[in-house]
Amino acid sequence: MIRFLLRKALGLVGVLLAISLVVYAVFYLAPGDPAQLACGEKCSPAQVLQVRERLGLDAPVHLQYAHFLQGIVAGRDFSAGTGLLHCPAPCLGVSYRSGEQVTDMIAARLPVTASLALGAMVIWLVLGVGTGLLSALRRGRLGERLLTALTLAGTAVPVFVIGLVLLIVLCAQLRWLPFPSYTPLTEDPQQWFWGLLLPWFSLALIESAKYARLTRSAVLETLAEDHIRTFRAYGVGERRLVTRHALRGALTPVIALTALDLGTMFGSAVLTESLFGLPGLGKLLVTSVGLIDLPTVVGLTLVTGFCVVLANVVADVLYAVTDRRVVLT
Amino acid sequence: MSRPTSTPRRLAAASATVALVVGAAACGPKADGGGGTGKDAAPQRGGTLTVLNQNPQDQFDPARLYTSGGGNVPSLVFRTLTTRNRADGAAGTKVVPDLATDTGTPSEGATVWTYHLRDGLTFEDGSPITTADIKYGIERSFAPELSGGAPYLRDWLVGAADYQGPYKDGRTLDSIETPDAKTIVFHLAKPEGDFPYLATQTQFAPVPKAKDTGTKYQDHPVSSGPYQVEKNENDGAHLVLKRNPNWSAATDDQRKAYPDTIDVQSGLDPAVINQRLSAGTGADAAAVTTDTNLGPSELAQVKDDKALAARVGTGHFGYVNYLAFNPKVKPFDNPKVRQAIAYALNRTSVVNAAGGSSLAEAATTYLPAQETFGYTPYDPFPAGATGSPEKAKEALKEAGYPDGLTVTLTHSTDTGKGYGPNLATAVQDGLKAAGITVRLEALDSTRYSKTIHTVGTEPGFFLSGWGADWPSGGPFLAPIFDGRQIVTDGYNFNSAQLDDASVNDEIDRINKITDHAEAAKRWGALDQRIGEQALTVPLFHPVYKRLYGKDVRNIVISDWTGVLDISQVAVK
Amino acid sequence: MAPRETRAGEARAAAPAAGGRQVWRRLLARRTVRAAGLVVVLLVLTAAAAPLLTAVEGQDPTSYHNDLLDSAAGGVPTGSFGGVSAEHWLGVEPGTGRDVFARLVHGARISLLVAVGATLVQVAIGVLLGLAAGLGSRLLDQLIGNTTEVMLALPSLVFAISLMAVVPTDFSRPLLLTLVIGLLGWAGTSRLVRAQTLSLKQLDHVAAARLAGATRWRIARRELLPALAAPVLTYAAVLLPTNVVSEAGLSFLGVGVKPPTSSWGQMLSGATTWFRADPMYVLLPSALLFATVLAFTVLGDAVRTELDPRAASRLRVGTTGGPGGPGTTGEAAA
Amino acid sequence: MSPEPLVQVRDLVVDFPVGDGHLRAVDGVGFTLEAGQALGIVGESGSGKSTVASALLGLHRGTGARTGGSVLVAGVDAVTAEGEELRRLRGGSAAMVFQDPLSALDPYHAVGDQIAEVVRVHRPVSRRAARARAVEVLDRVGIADPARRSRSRPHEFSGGMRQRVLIAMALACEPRLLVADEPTTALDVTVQAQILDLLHELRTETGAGLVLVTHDLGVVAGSVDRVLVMKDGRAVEHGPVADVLGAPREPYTRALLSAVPRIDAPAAPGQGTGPGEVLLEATDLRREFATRGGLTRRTAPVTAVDGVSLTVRAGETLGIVGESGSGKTTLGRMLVRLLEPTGGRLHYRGRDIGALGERELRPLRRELQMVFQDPVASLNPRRTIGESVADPLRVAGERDERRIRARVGELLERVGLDADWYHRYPHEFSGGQRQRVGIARALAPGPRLIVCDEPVSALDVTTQAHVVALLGELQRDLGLALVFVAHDLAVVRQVSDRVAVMRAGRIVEQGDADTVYDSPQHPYTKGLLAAVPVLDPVEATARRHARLAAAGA
Repeated sequence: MIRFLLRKALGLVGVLLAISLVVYAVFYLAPGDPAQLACGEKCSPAQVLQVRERLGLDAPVHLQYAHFLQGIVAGRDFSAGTGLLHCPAPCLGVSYRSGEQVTDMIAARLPVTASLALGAMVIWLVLGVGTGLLSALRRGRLGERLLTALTLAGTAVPVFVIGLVLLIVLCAQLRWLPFPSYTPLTEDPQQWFWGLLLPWFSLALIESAKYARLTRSAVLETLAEDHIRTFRAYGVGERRLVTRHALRGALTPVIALTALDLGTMFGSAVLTESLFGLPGLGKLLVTSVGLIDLPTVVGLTLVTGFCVVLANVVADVLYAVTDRRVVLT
Repeated sequence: MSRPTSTPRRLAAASATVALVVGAAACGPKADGGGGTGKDAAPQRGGTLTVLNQNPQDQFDPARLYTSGGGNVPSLVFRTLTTRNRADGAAGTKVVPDLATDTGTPSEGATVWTYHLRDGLTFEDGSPITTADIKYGIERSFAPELSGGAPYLRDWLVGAADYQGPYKDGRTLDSIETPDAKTIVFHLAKPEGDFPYLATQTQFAPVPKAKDTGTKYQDHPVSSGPYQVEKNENDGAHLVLKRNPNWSAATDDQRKAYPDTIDVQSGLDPAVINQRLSAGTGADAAAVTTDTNLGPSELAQVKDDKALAARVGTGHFGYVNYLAFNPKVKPFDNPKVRQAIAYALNRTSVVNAAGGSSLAEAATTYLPAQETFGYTPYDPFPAGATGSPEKAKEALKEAGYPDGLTVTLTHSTDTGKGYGPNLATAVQDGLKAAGITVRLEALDSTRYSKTIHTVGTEPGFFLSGWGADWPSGGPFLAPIFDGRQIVTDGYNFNSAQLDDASVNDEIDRINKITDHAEAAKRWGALDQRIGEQALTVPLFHPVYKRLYGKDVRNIVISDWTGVLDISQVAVK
Repeated sequence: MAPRETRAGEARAAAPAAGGRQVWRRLLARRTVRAAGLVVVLLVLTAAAAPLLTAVEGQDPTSYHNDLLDSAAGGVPTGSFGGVSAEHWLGVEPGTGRDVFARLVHGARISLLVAVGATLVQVAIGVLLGLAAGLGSRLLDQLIGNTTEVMLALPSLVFAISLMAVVPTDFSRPLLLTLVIGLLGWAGTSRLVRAQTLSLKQLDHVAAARLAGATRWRIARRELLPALAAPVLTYAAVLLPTNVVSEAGLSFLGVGVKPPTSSWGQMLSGATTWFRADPMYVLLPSALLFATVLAFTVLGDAVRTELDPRAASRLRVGTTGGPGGPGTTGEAAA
Repeated sequence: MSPEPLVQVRDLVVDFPVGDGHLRAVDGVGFTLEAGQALGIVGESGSGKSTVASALLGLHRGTGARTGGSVLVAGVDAVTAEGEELRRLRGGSAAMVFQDPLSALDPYHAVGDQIAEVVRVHRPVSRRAARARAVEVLDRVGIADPARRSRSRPHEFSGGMRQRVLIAMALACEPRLLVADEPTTALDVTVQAQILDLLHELRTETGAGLVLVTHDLGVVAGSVDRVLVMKDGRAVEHGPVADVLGAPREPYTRALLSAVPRIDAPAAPGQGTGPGEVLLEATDLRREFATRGGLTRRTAPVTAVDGVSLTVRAGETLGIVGESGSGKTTLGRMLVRLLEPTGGRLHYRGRDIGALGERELRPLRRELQMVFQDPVASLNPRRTIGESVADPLRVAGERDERRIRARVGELLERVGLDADWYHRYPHEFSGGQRQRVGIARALAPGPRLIVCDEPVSALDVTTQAHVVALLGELQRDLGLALVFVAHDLAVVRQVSDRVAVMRAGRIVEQGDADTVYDSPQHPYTKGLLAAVPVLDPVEATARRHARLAAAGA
């Protein structure tokens, strides 16, 4: 276990290094001048030069990368005009655009994305596993087929369609739900909940389809296994067979997939966040890409990459925990 | 520059051309806007005004803000030497004194401008505002740490070209003199009759040197206006302003400041903003937007809903969307080719692509259709609303392309901007009838702006737009057509690279005129003269249609900003 | 951009299957499969015959019809159901008046082409790398494993956007979309193939091939690839609709096909705000997208059920007979 | 005899749906069983014996199978009973012990909980009481420290222990009938003996009836009172065990009995040519696997083969016998270099091949071949058998399609298949036929030595006998050296000149086959031989007593 985690930690560092390198490379190749963008289009060439110098963009790209790495390990100092701005390790740099520390920017937005992802997770688990279970039990009946088609509809429709339609119908026309907004949980839990309900559902509807299918097939698979036959032969009722034995078997892949999805969610909630105006990581990422705000983009990709890799490890561990037969190497 | 139509998910927020924050001002009962509830009851103090916006107020340092007339939200916190007149329509295009006692006294052929401060001005902490604070505010806007803002000061002030702000070595700008705490004198390198307009921008807001925290200043800038920052979350995504107890209405005849609190929520999708405004539930009943138009689909809805229609404010901001040519690229060096395109253009398609006739007025003039710019109606290539393929073919034949012609139109991938694929395909379809085949070349928005504004890479034929930093013909025509403003090693806006001595001289002559109405007439005449060369083909002037909540009253929409002025509205 | 494979699917070794023809026959015997197959065939035919179909209608996908729009109302089509008429079978597009039917059928070409192409790229890279990782040295396995991990951890959307920006604009957009989606989405396939290869490698017939002196390449080709076909095919059936949605997403973000070319994604992205004013315009591309995804998913599921013996014996009290094992007799209740 | 027998089966018919029609798995079987008695149902695969066992509990209900006739178990008709009645029958009156103890238990729950669950289905007791009952029955079946072990999950038990858990589950509700379906097939011979003894003991103790389904005649010999022999869904012969095994009336029963390899019969395998040159010589061969520890366990390499030395000469058969986990398969695979030894040396005809790379090995490959255990996995299901057999020829560079066809046809005929079957796929063949294909493939490159890894353990006895005969024949005709790896002591004796007995990676005894079998030196070999079931019921009972006495001592 310790060895497994150590090995994974080492792998994580490697993966993150690779990600940051790739991001640097892509942005180095991409057109556009961050200094010009930061300065404004009407900046004179001389001014742009000054800005470039201040942002450290005049250094060769490999040196820029080296400075970036140095910042992560040892921290860096930036000119704040009136004094020096110390950015302690792990320093991901300061935004070209706003001059804010990237770590601060990420920290400020993390709760938003986390709220979104975790809330959606609860819903998609309830919805997905419930639907999957139901369709496994009522296999072949009309209701089950309808349910299957519905969950498929979930996968098929992009979030920008489902989200907007839900918004118009539920918030604007029927007024069942308030318009989405983000209020920190610590500030007003009730408002936090209501404000995020619609984004949760939009995300969850799409995700739950996957879970419904996974649960259904896992339950059916388990039901076909020998030990189910054992309990059937001992007079255990069908309902109990499903809830106690088959569902338990389905739980392992569902839990593992949940971990993975949560990990990716941190980088992939872009469309949802943009649509509902939630100031989360995904939204910041897309904005920063447009602004060629390299430190922010690298910082965000590192954080989201970290989440994905971490989720993989967590999924592996959960897999081993929920299914003792699995060993980690 | 602000863009009229709604901007769905923008990949790149750096919009660029001109005024960024724009503000918005005001005005009220105008056209169909009618004011609705606004008219009946007298506005009262109190309540919370919610602002629902797409673009976060991600910069809130007066040195970095790029505004027209001081901006809408920023002008609640920053008072400047002068400001825009908070009045409906054309009256709102006037410049009026703010911190200063008048709009400035020019001397020496409009190269020296002198201002005096009013009495009793204080910051939010109660300390007095002095001219030294204004001088310091301008100086720090030159620091590379605080990049951004309009470029004029660097061009206009004596000795400002290489100035790097006060941070590095404590240097100050000698061309700004503060003989006493109430007087400030600006020395310009050339005559600028429009200086009072420039003095409306946030760089002219006072900044107390002792409270300056450099790049961190924007988290809580020291207020000189009726509101101060209470909360600034996620780089301006959520901004809450509350009353500044040390602001006195007696010293400020422009800002009404009825609501107690202003809650600015941004980062919202345009469709969401409009749905929220139209539903008007809860706090949204007292909500407005300063940057989001009604979308075309919502207009269809408004048409059938009288109550909703009464809550639409219509405004005009000086802006033009146009087709730009680079005559250095064949075949656009041939004026006949450019004329053929001007004849062939189907402006109805273009207007529909821009959101229909409610959101865009077909344009044949470069200058916006407002007196303050010097608008003079003309149409050098009359071809009706849908274009004239015959006249175009005629011109093509004269140009030596009797069998038609294939050209490339460059546009941005950003659907929200006025240079996106929607407009490009509308142009493309219109030219088809005249035998002009248009190939489209799309660039993502950051690359697009760099490409079209760099002399070496500028394409021959592309979509562009221009808005003024203040309502005057000068900032509208000079950057685009003044030969001395061609920039070869930076961003160039004179896309036709026109360097015509007679045009240059006329611009110089008008700049010396300090009488705005007189100058406007001359700008109008110049516009027509340039327009006949077909260096650009004007497409349309955008119209702002903005919904506001049902509890919002005292609507003021000026022609300076085209949107309702937050400093005037009341929610009680 | 690619769906994550499930562990359950990953761990399952490819099982021997009955002959291909038999599977084919059994597949065709199902009503749902026939229906799904019909949908796919229709789609492909429609896409192929797009110019013909629009010619029959008498329209083309790019011509504007300003006279059919209410300009003051934002350019909404006049007439009911988004301007449906004898000339315009499915109405016209708001804001432009372009014929919706023509744009839909032409859009099918791009959507299907890009999705199929991207799936092929994903599968090709995934199979190649997965095989290499499964058969190659430990080092190679580690290297490919790490690369896969990086690919999974990259925010693919950002990279898609950046890549689309880096490539010159005269590069064919559909091809670029295909490549970008393909290049960013192979990690799942590669993992699947690697896992399958590792478990297949344990099978005795692979050992037998080694004993026969077969080279690694020959083993991969003769013994592994045929067995990989079923799981990879199944996985591809899941990838394909996802790629349709990916194309839509990229078009939605403005980095998709070049206008005036239409694709479903581009139509959808433009349509969402029209939901209230012109519902037809939203529903049509959505419905097509849904039908496509549904059809491919049904097919994928069916193929999987037929090729996976565990699914076949599902819910039967299989009484594995004596030591003879299942397979040869009816006692296995197959 | 009580007026009503415990089990009364009359005209049982079971049809399974296959494609469009039905396949008759059981056709008119009938028998009775009194309480306290044991009935053995024997037959080869496909005979329908397991289906009969399932029918006793009505397990075909709801699967699409059609059942006819009547199956009265403790007064309940399993064919028609519904709902609560059926539930009471299952586990309450009659309990089933399944074949594969690993897959027959839920991997996710503790075994104690699983047993308790069954208890609570049939008895209105508290959770705690049910758990106590679980511990009680676990104790009864001989699980040490049952309270603690009841909290373990199935994978933490060995195969034999798992089978005991399954029996405990069957006992939980004190059923009147135990149905054991191949309860020992997956187990080693020594464990098998223990389980059979346990079943016997429980039956005498509780007075429950026992239906024992098995393919192994040796298993029934000592464990049941009556035997029912089945073939193709029909009862072929039915009678007291001594009569059926001692004096079979039906030819099928006789054939079945004669096919069973006898451990006590010294066979005279291919002594024809006599041992020739030394082909393969292993010295101190070792193989370790770097394995995976569990979540919390530390990883430590496992030694599968621990210093084995042996020689194989041309023309002789070396039998390697051992129980599961003894390392015999690993050794077999190392001998043909499918696995690389981690220690020791391996010489083939004087050349050290222990550390050769894949590329250098390739020319030698054709001389060292292998026949695999599982006839399903050892043939590529997606290629015709002809292609599989032709593979070594093609790899060797043969390009002439006609010559390949001819040679493959020859090989197929040589192993008793039809040369025209070139284009058939493996699934069209029975297990025995597939194994013949595997042999043909091994023969194709013209090897000098073939390692047979459990080549007949997956086959029915009659088939097994044929394949063993074929191997012997081939060896004689072609002068091959064979290494015969198996767990079945009788089969090994039947084919081997020399025998090596493996245990825990080491060879504990090695020598001439007759010597090892007739006068084993090592106690392990002795124990192994004593555990082998014998066909004579009297002898079997005697051995059981001997075992019990030894255990009690």
